[in-house]
Formats: sequence, C-alpha cells, structure tokens
Amino acid sequence: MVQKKKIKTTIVSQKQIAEQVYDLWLETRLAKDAHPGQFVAVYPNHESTLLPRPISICEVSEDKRRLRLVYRVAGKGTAEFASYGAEDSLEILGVLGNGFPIDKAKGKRVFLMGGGIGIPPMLELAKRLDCRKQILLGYRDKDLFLQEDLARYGDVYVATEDGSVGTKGNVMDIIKAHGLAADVIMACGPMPMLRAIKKYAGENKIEAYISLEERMACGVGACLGCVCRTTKVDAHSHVHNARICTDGPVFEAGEVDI
Amino acid sequence: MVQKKKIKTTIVSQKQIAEQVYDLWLETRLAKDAHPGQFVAVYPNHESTLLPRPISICEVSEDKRRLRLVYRVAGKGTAEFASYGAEDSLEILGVLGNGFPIDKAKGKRVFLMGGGIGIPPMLELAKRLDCRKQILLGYRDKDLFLQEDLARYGDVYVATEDGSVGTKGNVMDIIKAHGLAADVIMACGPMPMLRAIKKYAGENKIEAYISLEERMACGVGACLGCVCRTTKVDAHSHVHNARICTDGPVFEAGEVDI
Amino acid sequence: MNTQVTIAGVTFKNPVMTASGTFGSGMEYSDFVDLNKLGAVVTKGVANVPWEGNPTPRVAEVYGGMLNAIGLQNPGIDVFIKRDVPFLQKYDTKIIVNVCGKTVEDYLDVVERLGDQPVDMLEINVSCPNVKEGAIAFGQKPDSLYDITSQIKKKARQPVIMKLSPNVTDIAEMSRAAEAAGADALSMINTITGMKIDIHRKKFVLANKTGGMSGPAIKPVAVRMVYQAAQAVKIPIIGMGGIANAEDAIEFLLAGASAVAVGAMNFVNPYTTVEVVEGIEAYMQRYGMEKVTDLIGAVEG
Amino acid sequence: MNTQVTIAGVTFKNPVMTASGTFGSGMEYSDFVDLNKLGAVVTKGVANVPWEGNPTPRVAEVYGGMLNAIGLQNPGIDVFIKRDVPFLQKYDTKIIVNVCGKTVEDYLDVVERLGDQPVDMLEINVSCPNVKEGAIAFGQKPDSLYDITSQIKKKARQPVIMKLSPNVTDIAEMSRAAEAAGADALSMINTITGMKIDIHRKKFVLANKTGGMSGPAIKPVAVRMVYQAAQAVKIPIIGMGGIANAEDAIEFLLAGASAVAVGAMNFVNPYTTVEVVEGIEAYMQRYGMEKVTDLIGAVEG
Ligand SMILES: Cc1cc2nc3c(=O)[nH]c(=O)nc-3n(C[C@H](O)[C@H](O)[C@H](O)COP(=O)(O)OP(=O)(O)OC[C@H]3O[C@@H](n4cnc5c(N)ncnc54)[C@H](O)[C@@H]3O)c2cc1C
Ligand SMILES: Cc1cc2nc3c(=O)[nH]c(=O)nc-3n(C[C@H](O)[C@H](O)[C@H](O)COP(=O)(O)OP(=O)(O)OC[C@H]3O[C@@H](n4cnc5c(N)ncnc54)[C@H](O)[C@@H]3O)c2cc1C
Ligand SMILES: Cc1cc2nc3c(=O)[nH]c(=O)nc-3n(C[C@H](O)[C@H](O)[C@H](O)COP(=O)(O)O)c2cc1C
Ligand SMILES: Cc1cc2nc3c(=O)[nH]c(=O)nc-3n(C[C@H](O)[C@H](O)[C@H](O)COP(=O)(O)O)c2cc1C
Ligand code: FES
Ligand code: FES
Repeated sequence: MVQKKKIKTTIVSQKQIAEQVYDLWLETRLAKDAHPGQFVAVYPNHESTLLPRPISICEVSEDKRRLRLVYRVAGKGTAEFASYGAEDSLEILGVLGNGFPIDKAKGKRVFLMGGGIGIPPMLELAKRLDCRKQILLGYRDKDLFLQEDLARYGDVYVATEDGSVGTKGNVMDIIKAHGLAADVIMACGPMPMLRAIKKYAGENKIEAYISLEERMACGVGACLGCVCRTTKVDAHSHVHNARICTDGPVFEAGEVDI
Repeated sequence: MVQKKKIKTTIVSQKQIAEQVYDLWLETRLAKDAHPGQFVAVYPNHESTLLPRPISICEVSEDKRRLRLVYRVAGKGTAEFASYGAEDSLEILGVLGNGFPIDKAKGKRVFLMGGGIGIPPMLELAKRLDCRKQILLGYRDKDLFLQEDLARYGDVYVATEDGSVGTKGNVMDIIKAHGLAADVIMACGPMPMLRAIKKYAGENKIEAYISLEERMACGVGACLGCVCRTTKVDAHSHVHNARICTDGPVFEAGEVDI
Repeated sequence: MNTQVTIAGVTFKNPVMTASGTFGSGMEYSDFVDLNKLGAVVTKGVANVPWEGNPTPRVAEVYGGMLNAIGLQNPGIDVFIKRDVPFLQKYDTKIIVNVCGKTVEDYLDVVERLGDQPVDMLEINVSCPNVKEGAIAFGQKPDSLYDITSQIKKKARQPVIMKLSPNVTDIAEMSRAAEAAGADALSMINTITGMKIDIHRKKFVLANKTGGMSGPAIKPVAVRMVYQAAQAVKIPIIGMGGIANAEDAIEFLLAGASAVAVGAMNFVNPYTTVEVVEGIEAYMQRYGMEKVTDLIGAVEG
Repeated sequence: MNTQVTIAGVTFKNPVMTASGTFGSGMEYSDFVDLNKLGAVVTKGVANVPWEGNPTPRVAEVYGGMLNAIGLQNPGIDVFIKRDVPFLQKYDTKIIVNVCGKTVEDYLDVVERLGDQPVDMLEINVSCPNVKEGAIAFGQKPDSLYDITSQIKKKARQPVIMKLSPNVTDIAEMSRAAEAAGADALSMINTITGMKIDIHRKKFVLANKTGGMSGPAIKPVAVRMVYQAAQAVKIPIIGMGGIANAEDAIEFLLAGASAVAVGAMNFVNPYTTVEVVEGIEAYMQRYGMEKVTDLIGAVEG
C-alpha cells in the first residue's frame, strides 16, 4: 500500500461550474497514486475549523501531477476553499480509502451512477474503466456540471428532479425510461439513491459498488468515527462496523446495511 | 468625544525597520481623530486569537488619512500582522485612550522619553508639541529605529544597554551624562523606566506624564481587565483602580501607584 | 413577526441580552450599539460596598476564547444606583442587575437596596470562579444554592434569576435545587475555570493563577448544560457561553433557552448583540416563523 | 540531555504519549510517525467482549475542537491480545492499554487477561461520557472511584493509571480518592461533555445527542485540572487536553504533569506527537536544561 501523507499543495486553478459548485485543480505529488473512488481530506486554514474535509478525487491529470476536486459549498470549510484562487495553498491528507474495483468491470456492461455531488468521482472512474459505460447522472435542475466531461468516456443519460433536462426524477428513473441494463454498477450519491441501487442490484442480481459518506475526524481509520453497519462481522472491528475512511468509501452493496 | 469605531483598514505599506520591529501604514478614516499617546486595537484574522492587540499611534499622515504603527513581534498576533503586506486588510478598533496632554507642554522645556517599543508614540507627540523638545531614546543595542524620524523634531539623545551607541545605560543615564533638565516629561516604555521617571519627577518636582501598558480585552472600559492602581479613589470605579484603556494609557505620574 | 419573549412576567422585545461583566452598564458600548435594540442590558456584578477586584494581569487570551479574573471589581450599590440605573433608564430596554457578594448578608443587602429601584430583574451570581470567599461556593453545592436562593427570594421585590456555574458534576441537580428554592429563572453558564502558563517565564499568566474561561471555545459545553437544565426544570433559562452570531444564539434557543446573552464576543466585535438580533429575525423570515418562542426547546430528539 | 521520565517504576524515553482512542493501536499512524520515537502508545479502550459503539454521526466539529461519541467501539480483549499487542511489541516504545467496561467485573476481567501480557501499564477509563452504563459513573463520585480503583489494584499485575473525568465539581477530591485507593498514577482530562445542534435541521448533530469535547479549545481547563490535581496528590499525572505542539505540552509539564498525551490533534496534524518530542528537546536546548523532569510542576506561583 502506498504511504499516506499530509502535504501542502498549490492551487493551479479554481472556477465555479454551477451554483455553489467549484472545480479545483491542485498541484500535488499525491496525484501519482490516486485511484478513482478514493478521496483526499482537505484542511481549512482557519483555526476554528480544524478537521479535514473529505473530498473525492474527480480527475487526475495526464502527467499525474495534478488532482481535480469538484465540491459543493456546504458549510464553513468548503466556503473557505471556494474563496481561494491560483497560487494559494491548501494542505491535504491522502490518498485515502479503497477506490472502485476497476478490474470487476473489465469487459462488462457497467452503469456509472452519480447523484448530485456524488457525480465527481465518476469522471476519473469513467476514464479508467475499459468497458461499455452507461453514465447515469442525477441533478436537481438544469444547473448541470461535469456532464460534458463525462460524455467523452461513455453514453451519458441525465435526470433532473424538476424535469428541466432529461428524464424527470432520479437516476433510477433513467434506467426505466431508457430500458437500460448492466452487469455491474458503480455509484456515488445521496443515501436514498444508494438504497434504491442496492435494492435494484439485489433484485436483478447485479454486482453493485457504492461509495458511502459519513462524518470523519481522522480519515485514516484510527478514530472509529466514520463507521457504517456491515452485514457480516468486520475483520478489523470484530463487530458489524466497517470504517468508511479505510475499509471504504466503496463497498459491495450487499456488504453494508444501509 | 469622538465616537469609537471598529473598521476594516487597508495596509498601505509595511516594512521591517529593526530586528522583529515592523513599520506599518494603514489607510483609515480613524486617522482624522488620532492624538499622540492614543492607541488602536488591531484584530488578528486568525480565529484562535480573538482579542485585539493594543498598538500606539506612532504617526498620522499629513492628509490625516493614514496611521503609522510601529510594533515589535511579541507573540502570535503581532507575528500574524508582520506577515501581511500592502493591500491586505486589518480590522482595528479606535481611536482609544486619552493621549498625552499637549497643552501642558506649551512653551516649556520637555523631555520626550521613549524606551524600546515605547518609542513609537513619541513621534507624533514630537510633531505636535510646540516647545523645546529634548528626545531621550533607550535601545537594547545598536539596532536603532525611528531615531532619524524623531531627530527632525528635536534634539535626540540615545542610550543603549550595551553601550554600542550613545550613552551606556538607559534614558535616565542620558539625563546625567548630558546634564539635561526639563519642566515637563512625557514618556512611554517599560515599567522599570517609568518607575525611575516617576521617582526623578517627584524628586525634582517636574510634571511627568507616563503611558502605561496592561493586558486588555475590550479596550473600551467595559471589562475592567486593564486597571492600574491609583493613588486616589478613581471617579469611575470608586476604588483605587483606573482603566488604562479609557482613563489612560497616559497618567500623571503622581496619580498612579506603579 | 414577533420576537418577544416573556420571562417571569417580564416581557423583552427580543431574546438578546448582554452577559454580565462584559458590557459595563451599557455606557461603554453605546458608542457602537443602540441599546434600544436590545432585549435587556445585564449589568456588571454589584456588591453592597465597592470591591477592588484582583491584581493584574486579569485577562489572558486562550484558543478561541479568553480567561478573566477580574474578581468582581465594582463601585458598590450606592454609586450604581446613582449613576448606572439612571443611565439605563434613558433607554427602552429592560434592566437586569447582576448581584454579587461574599456572604449571604451581602447579597441580601444589595437585593434590598434594589427593591424600590426601576430595575426589571435581578441576576444572582453564585458562580464567579475568581473570588476566594462566597460567590462560587454557593453555586457548587445544591444545598447551599437552595439556601441562598430561598433567602434571596424572601427579600427580592423583582423576579430572581440564579446564575449557575458550569464547574459542577451535575447541572441538572443544581438547576432543580434553584427551582425548588423558588428561583424565577436560571442563567448559565458562567465561566469555566481555566489556567494559562507562560512557558518562557514559567509563571501563571494571570495574577490570580486561575481565571474564568469564556468565548466560542466553551459553547458546546454551554449548549449541553442549557439542554440538560431545560430537561430538568420548568422555569425559563437564559443561555450564554461563546455566542458570536445569530446561529449560535439559535442553537441555545433550540436547546431550551428562553433568551440568550452575549459576553466575551462583545470584545471581539462590539456590534455582536445587534447583529444577533438582526440575524435571528433573518432566520425567522427565511423559515417563515411567526413567533421566536417557537424556537425555544424545539430541537428534535 | 535527558528526556526520560519514570512513572510508577516504568521509564519512558520521553514524556510524549498518544491519547487513548485517537491513535488506534498505532497501526494507522505508523504511516506518518515512527512509533519508536514516542514515549508510549496508549491504545484505544478495550473491553472484555467486542462493543459495537454508538450509531453515527459519531463526530462533530466545534470551534477549536471536536465532539465525539464513539461509544467505545472495540474488538474485545481476545482480538486485542492477538493482534494489537504483538504489533506494538515490534516497536521500542512502552505499551499502555486503556481499559473500559460497563461493570466492575468487566474491568476486572480485562485487567486479569492482560496480567501476563507484555504491556507496561494499564489506563483505566472511568470517564467516558459516551456510554450509558458504567464508565463515567465510576468517575464522577469519589466513593465509586475509590471502590473500583481498589478492586482493580488488587487484580492488576501492571501499574494502574486512573483516567479521570473533567465533568466534576472538584478534581482534587477525585484525585485524592484515586490515590487513596492505591492508583499508581492519574491521567486527565478525558473529554468534556458538549453538544451541537444543527439549527437548520433542528436536530442534534450527534446521534448520541451529547459528545465528549476535545482539542485546543479545552486546553485551559485541562491545564487547570492537572495543576489542581498535582497540588492535591503525590502520584504522577499524565496530562492531556488540546495539546497541539511542544509549547502546549510544556505548559502541562510545568503545571505538574509527569508526561503528556496528544489526542484530537493527531487528526489535524498526524505528525503532532513527534513534533512535540522534537519541540520539547529544542526548548530544553534553548534554556540549557539537562533533565526534562526539571520541568515537572516547575511553574512559579
Ligand atoms: C468519502 C467522502 C467523499 C466526499 N466527496 C465529496 C466531493 O467530491 N464533493 C463534495 O462536494 N463533497 C464531498 N463529500 C462531502 C464533503 O466532505 C462535505 O460536504 C464537507 O466536509 C462539508 O464541509 P463544510 O466545512 O463545508 O461543512 P460544515 O457543515 O461546516 O462541516 C462541519 C463538519 O462536518 C463534516 N461534514 C459536513 N457534511 C459532511 C458530509 N456530507 N460528509 C462528511 N462530512 C461532512 C465536515 O467535514 C466537518 O468536519 C465527501 C464526503 C465523504 C465522506
Ligand atoms: C496602550 C498600549 C499600547 C501599546 N503600543 C505598542 C506599540 O506601539 N508597539 C508595540 O510593539 N507594542 C505595543 N503594545 C504592546 C502590544 O500590545 C503587545 O506586544 C501585543 O499585544 C502582543 O500581542 P501578541 O499577539 O504578539 O502576543 P501574545 O503574547 O500572543 O498575546 C497574547 C495576549 O496578551 C496580550 N499582550 C501580550 N503582551 C502584551 C503587552 N505588552 N501589553 C498588552 N497586552 C499584551 C495580547 O494583546 C493578547 O491579548 C502596547 C500595549 C498597550 C497596552
Ligand atoms: C471580563 C468578564 C467579566 C465577567 N463578569 C461577570 C460578573 O460580574 N457577573 C457574572 O455573573 N458573570 C460575569 N462574567 C461571565 C459572563 O457574564 C458569561 O457568563 C460568560 O462570560 C460566558 O459567556 P461568553 O462566553 O459569551 O463570555 C464575566 C465574563 C467576562 C469575560
Ligand atoms: C475520537 C476519540 C476517541 C476517544 N476514545 C477514548 C477511549 O477509548 N478511552 C479513553 O480513555 N479516552 C478516549 N478519548 C479521550 C482522549 O484520550 C483524551 O483524553 C481527550 O480527547 C482529550 O485530549 P485531546 O484534547 O488531546 O483530544 C477519546 C477521544 C477522542 C477524540
Ligand atoms: S474518520 Fe477516523 S476512522 Fe474513519
Ligand atoms: S480593556 Fe476592558 S476595561 Fe480596559
């Protein structure tokens, strides 16, 4: 396993790409080892907000020297990040978590499903998967982001909650509306979406890999803050708890009790 | 009385003028009402250090739109201030305190005595006093600052603790060494210096005005953090305590029990 | 939109007050804040005679807050009645006088003197960690608290708020003791005892060695105590401890406070009190709330 | 320059440890820190059987710190002995095992199982605010603390550190009770109970409602308690609470701690422990100090 590090990075560029959604490129040697589905933890500089913010890896530059993060301003930490521009620096801890199991998709029909701010990790995943990719994206409204980037790597289908673009509804409605099918699902998004995917995958006997979220403190598996219920006794904890930051964030849907 | 305000100011320029000593010009409308001996309270931007730092007014620009502060890096707050440059902003509260009683010096022979980081307030004072000014400055060593600015407004005498420049010793030694005399003293500096001045003034029946320091929280007279012992019962507190931030920082030496 | 709250029969135009000892008697902050906009001004603690307080340094900064060991310096009730009460009467705000003492008799003396004064409520400080005698001792044992509260209630002509100390094992037990003794309301928290050492001089930063900690750093402890107290008693609670903005104030209301007070943050931003008033209104507007009282204790759990 | 400290006969290469529950059993942080450089690794609390802990969210951020309500999730003593002890044995550092339980018997069970293990000391957590049964109840009453301490001392083959709660009225009294019952050392402080409410969802941020507060925000309270305890007892004290750097650690030593532990700040800066070790050395060098023990309790007052 690659050693985790906390290092200072320099912002290469940052721009807003949708309401409250920012697109950030960082120059960092952590990029070299970054896998889709993994994340970094970004430290606010403000001294009142000490804990690092977990943000998924959205994209790795071709030269593997830069990381792209796409995030929504949700509170004090992300608002601070959004205030920075090129040349400013940010400390990050990474790379963290397990990432999506790319080999499981080889030669299969795959759904990449992203809901809202769960869409960003789908980009690097789409780039690395070598198979037929159907990319299902759910947004609130017509304020889309990243769908053009994703369209370069597969067939993109969009759903919006208000029906202003694509299918009205969520990513599950896309499957119905277009009569799509797949052998493997890889997904990230809000909990109701992940629950629906788990159910769908179970009913259709499809392998599904979902990326979970939880409040974190350490990001490295030490504090036991970020657990999720597992269906089996977990190897590390010996109770029904896995640590999302180290055992996840990506889990086989059947393993977790969500 | 002029109303106190907390406002955002912009740094016009900052440079280092001696070891750990910084010379800062701020653009602010508070400059208009600033008197020598008064101070402003400068707020760190870091959220771990919430209290404002009291810093004396060193100089007011001719157009009364800028304030000069000269300060020594003593801890976290001043270290933060020293990290800023032109265009950065700082919040300040001001103007605070009473200032030196300029009218008391009119036509008299005056000692302006500054020791160490007590020297800065002597500059604006020297500019405004209309009388014969003997300016006695005490430094640790030959790393002098502000003595050239001051030389434009009176006769400057220097003492250094290590004897590397001027009289060896402190400002009191200058009086002896040069056989100087005065009718009024206005002084700012470390407590041992102020005690010596109080004693000297008492023995020689000279009016002396000294500027005191104490840890502050509010800066406006509300918290009662910054008191000094007074010889008479103070009008506000009805005990032997005056508030340095509002009743001072300048006191007639005989009024305070130091 | 109705921002009024009523505590023990006294109606405040809004639930935002000043925390005792951080606002003088309002005079010093009237440069910054229109006192007419505040629910109440709570004055610095006053005793029966003038107190000198502790030696300096009396204040120290700590991460996200400060320590103070003022030691309740005050000019005594005579001067207070002559100077501070008339000053505050000029404003359209409620007056709450914070009372301190070394013995029960000291407290009773002040409470009696205030009986015919135009002050709206009395806040009894039995929780100052910075004076050796009296004060906090009354606030750390349920039976002492019960005793002093009932004696004060017998003498007081105005409703009585007992100001409780956070330096206790069980705030619910203390709250119940004060309620049982007849307190009309509680306020909490006073400062948490802390210490700072200068590692280069190897000396205590405060002359008093320990001081009371306040500011944003203590807020989670204060919110927890307000919640626990609100679960334990029926009388209203005035919440304080680290309030810096309207969000913080609303957190206290949701936890069960009927009103809130701003303390150390006045020093950091002298406009805090009024910004809290305006921020609460903006929040009510945003969520279409009609009465601020709907927030009190409204956390779901 | 000698950075060694000896506590209850155990000699540590330096006075810097990890605070229980913030460092796992060292494995997770061995990516960042050379465990050989630490005075000791103090492990996450372990019970006689596996514990699931509390529901999530278990952590929340607060100003200058955090709340946690992990609820002592642990794999139980069997797994611990098989996996964590052998892992730590590979390093040249002392091993202190933190022990938790719901009943006195639970604690005794773990203490007995550890009797023949190569661990250097036991730290008994009677101060976790996040579990309903046991734990903190033992740490908030002097007689319960006395009782559990003496029972554990009878069974323990290693020196016993009692880890005290800050959620008490009088830390000196608690310290004396533990000392009288035979504790070999004390550690303090565990977390201070706090609460955070999400004002937009009107819900507690933590599933457990309350959580234990840690981080820089609590340091002044911790330093004060260490000082008060050190004045009250003769046994050594391990100090913790908000230590972020060597200056903070030295403050605890001056207040009377014989060693210090770094907790929540590991999450903020995983290199903190080693930076504290190096910073203490730099301070000793700067002031020409030969023994780190000269710092212990050396504040002048
Ligand atoms: C593995 C993982 C990957 C993520 N990837 C992304 C991403 O690519 N883009 C994106 O916009 N968001 C992502 N999130 C969510 C993101 O971490 C939160 O939105 C962010 O931490 C909010 O911080 P804040 O300071 O703005 O909010 P505040 O509410 O001020 O944060 C307070 C505390 O709560 C934590 N917190 C708040 N919301 C969340 C949340 N949803 N999940 C975890 N912790 C939270 C913060 O980290 C902080 O410790 C991810 C979360 C996880 C767990
Ligand atoms: C009326 C007045 C005028 C002053 N004018 C000047 C000046 O012109 N130039 C200058 O260099 N210094 C001046 N000082 C001293 C200056 O305020 C302190 O050096 C500064 O506050 C240190 O802050 P810090 O964050 O760097 O140190 P820290 O030690 O990190 O500060 C911690 C806390 O202690 C307070 N503090 C520390 N030292 C002092 C001190 N000596 N006096 C008052 N509070 C202190 C800080 O304000 C802060 O609240 C003045 C002080 C007073 C009271
Ligand atoms: C400088 C200072 C002086 C105080 N004086 C008093 C006092 O006289 N009486 C009292 O009951 N509380 C006093 N307090 C406590 C505050 O009223 C308040 O309870 C506490 O500071 C917590 O609130 P905060 O964190 O908003 O400051 C004082 C606090 C400070 C900081
Ligand atoms: C996430 C977390 C888990 C903890 N678990 C334990 C534990 O299992 N046993 C224990 O005695 N203390 C536990 N603690 C308390 C710490 O050991 C320490 O006493 C406290 O956090 C104060 O130190 P700090 O401010 O440096 O974190 C835990 C603290 C945190 C933050
Ligand atoms: S965040 Fe600490 S274990 Fe996952
Ligand atoms: S600093 Fe508050 S009274 Fe002077």
